[in-house]
Amino acid sequence: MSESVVLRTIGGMLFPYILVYGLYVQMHGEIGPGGGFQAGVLVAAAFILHSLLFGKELTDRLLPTWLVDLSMSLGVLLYIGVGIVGLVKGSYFLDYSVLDPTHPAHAEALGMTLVEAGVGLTVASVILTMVRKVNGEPA
Amino acid sequence: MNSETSMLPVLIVLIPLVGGVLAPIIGRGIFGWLLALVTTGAATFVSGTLLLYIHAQNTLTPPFAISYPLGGWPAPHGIELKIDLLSALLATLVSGMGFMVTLFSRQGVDDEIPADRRRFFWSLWLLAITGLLGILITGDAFNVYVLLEISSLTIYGLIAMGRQRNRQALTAALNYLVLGSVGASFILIAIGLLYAKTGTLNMADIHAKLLLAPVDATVLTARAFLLAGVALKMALFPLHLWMPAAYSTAPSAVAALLAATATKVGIYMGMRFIFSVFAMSGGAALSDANILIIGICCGAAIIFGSLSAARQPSLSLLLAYSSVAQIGYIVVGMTVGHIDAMTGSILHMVFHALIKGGLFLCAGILIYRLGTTRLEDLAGLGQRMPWVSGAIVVGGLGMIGIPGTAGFISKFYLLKGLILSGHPVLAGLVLIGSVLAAIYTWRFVEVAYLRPAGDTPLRNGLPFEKFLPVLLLLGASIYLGLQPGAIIDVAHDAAQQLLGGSP
Amino acid sequence: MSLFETFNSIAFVVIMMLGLYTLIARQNLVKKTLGLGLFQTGIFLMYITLGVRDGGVAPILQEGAPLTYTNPLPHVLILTAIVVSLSTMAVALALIIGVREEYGTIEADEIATIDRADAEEGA
Amino acid sequence: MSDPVLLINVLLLLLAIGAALAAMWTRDLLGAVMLMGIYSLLLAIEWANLFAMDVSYTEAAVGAGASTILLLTALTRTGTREKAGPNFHPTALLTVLVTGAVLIYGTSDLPRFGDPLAPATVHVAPEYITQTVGKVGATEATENDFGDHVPNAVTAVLASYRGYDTMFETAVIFTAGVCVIIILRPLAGSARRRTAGSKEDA
Repeated sequence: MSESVVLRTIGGMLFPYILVYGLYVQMHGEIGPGGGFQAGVLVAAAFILHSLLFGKELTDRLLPTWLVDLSMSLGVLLYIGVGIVGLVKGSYFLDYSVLDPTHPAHAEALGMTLVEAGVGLTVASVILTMVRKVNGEPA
Repeated sequence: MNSETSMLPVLIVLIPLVGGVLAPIIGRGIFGWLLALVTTGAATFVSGTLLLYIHAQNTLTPPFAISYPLGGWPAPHGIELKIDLLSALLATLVSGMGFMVTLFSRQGVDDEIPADRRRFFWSLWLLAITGLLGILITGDAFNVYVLLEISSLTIYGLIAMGRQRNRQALTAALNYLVLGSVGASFILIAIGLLYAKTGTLNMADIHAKLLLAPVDATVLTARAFLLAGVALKMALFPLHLWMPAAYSTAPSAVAALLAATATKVGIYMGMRFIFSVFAMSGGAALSDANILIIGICCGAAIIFGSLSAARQPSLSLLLAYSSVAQIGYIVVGMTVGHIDAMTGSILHMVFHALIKGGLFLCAGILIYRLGTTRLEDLAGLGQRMPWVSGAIVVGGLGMIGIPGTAGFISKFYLLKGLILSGHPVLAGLVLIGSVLAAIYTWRFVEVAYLRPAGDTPLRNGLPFEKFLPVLLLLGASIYLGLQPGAIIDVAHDAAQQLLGGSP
Repeated sequence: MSLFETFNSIAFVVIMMLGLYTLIARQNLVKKTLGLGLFQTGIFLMYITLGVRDGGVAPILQEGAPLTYTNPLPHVLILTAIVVSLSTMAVALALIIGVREEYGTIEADEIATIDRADAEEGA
Repeated sequence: MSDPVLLINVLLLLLAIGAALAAMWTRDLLGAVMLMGIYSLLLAIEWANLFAMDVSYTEAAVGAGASTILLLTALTRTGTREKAGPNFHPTALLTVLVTGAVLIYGTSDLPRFGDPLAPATVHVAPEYITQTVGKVGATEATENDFGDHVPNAVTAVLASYRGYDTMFETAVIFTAGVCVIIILRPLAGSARRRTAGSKEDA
């Protein structure tokens, strides 16, 4: 935890903005540069900054280890799940166009948004986990 | 292909992948093992079904291969799965071995892995199998790289778990990580150079484009980097240095899985790239200079591996060095590009996986009951553990290639192919290798049967579920040695597909 | 062909070889990891160079004027390769921390000496 | 290729190689990590200069961000000083010279930098740009696969055309996370003492 009031105040103000920017990069991936991977790194960075400023205990209460472990798996499962929808609906694995049979092109974009969300979730939680573990924090 | 079987190709990787991702959530206690058992079993069933289907179709209309466009995007824009006989055969082998070793490992994992990490262990276990299976069935060059990295990263983690028993597991894992990453990077460079020349990543498409263009410096360099990278991954002499330490320090279940599957998949990558991507028109995939260099490496692997095996202090290291030699056999057979030698090579991959997998499981039982595989602690094992030492001897006979064992069949085809293709020196090396295998097998026999029983205490009984996979694997190797018709048929057709140049 | 146009080829070989040299020559495990990372970035440069096209702009499609774009495929491949490279580095660092706990050093030659001593002690 | 881009390209790469050289040369690991961070930032600018915007973002986020944080954190547990030793290593030099020579030979037949007729530019990529691949078995040619919803061609290739790769890319990072957990989960003390401790607990 940082002793400096200035750092904590400015950092505390920055934290939500980094999160929102991460979310923006996540959603913006289809239109401009960005996507799940970059967004995941940004979100993880926001929480690492949070724990540097306000102490590990607070961040751990916000994001307990079991939750981070769970979202690591959930991100990949979301990706696979979107793919399986194609399989179940009688098309090929990862065929997103079946998500909305009336608008295949629209469904493709929807499928990509969903799988990118899965990527973002996994990347954010894995990078947070890596930093925590390498830093020697207990399970 | 009818509608019921149409989703099978992707299920081969999807089942273990989902299992691997679910394991950290639901894999606590016994459930991790059950999950691994169910998913590897299902993957075996799926790949076995496909093997039978493809073999039947291939007999009717050769050459037959299944193509599955992922996401519905046609190749070369999308990624396609491409399953021919060789892919299906090895996928069945890898998932089947995964199932057997999983069956074996419940108590071993309880013994060697701390409780709070077992669910993560099963996750890595299943993801490793996913990566290996994925490499076998993909038709896309870059996809091979991604899957290779999955299987490699998981294997580094799995080897490092041996740290509970021996801290050298960490350095072994790290050495493997460094060499393995360099090998994978070489493969990535080769794929990049090929992409620059052909503009595509689909293996069949690369092959088609390469046939149209003259062979130039870039293509030759790509082949050189690819062969070097693959040789690192399959531990071909002199790039085998990471393997013995990794095999002997990893948890016993992991060592068995690696010995039976990981190097085989490395060899498959080599076969696939050489014959389905680089093969020039007319089938001559490698130049004489290539054959000379690889032949020297294989010869050195056979001689050096066998001689080293005979000097090792422990059974685990003996088995690991013997694997160095066996990889020499397999690679020498595929190098010359003769149908019989290739058949022998494919047969040897299957048989060696069965035999070496069984032998490493025996080593696992020794660790479970004796806590060691050091040969001097195994004195008199023939009386103390008659079943297990009997199994080790049977496996050893298979490695030598005594008539009646599976090893004889594969070595027979190897010799026939090497002589018919005009490489008597290489054939001589295969024979010398068998003599040397007899020497290192004799070392075990001498210790186990001709020395008075040692006093290392036996800790546990012989659990049936541990011995069952050993019986099944070695039994299969005997059965296939006596009734080899069907497997020779499959291997021969697979070799023909491969040499035909169709990916 | 001007030097400007072949410069990238030379640059990526230099970067790769600098990394590979460090990987082999240095004994410190963290330094070896850095060398491996550098080696991999050389490959990234090779791929990105392949995608460049005269007059091409970033492959973010715009309506209206017919523009030429750089090839998006190498970019995608390198995004994947960057992830792989980060993953490899994280696993390597975890292993190195484990080595440090067990051996008290992260210099490869010292670890090899300790391992040899262990083997002799056991024999 | 226009001249300013080429000139900046050469300058950026020279700077980056300089940073990499310094990072590899120094025996201070902390310094080496910071120099590698600078190297990554320079590369990120270079990627933007070569119009690889997504790669540039990722390089900045990963190379200069996540990797640097991870390395700095790891250094607090491994020590920051590299043992002094010879810089000259004959085996390494030989390996590097041979590998480098083969690579240079291999690049001699590569298409020209920016060649509009290079195979990589004309074969598969054009349909990714026009987004007119069309699904397997589609009866009529699609006008645009994504109906103009996805102008970023990189995202289209990443998440859809080659979505299978990206699924495994996500699995790779997941794997790395699990590996780090499984290797590092226990804290201070040696592994053997810990197992002894956990047996007492049980």
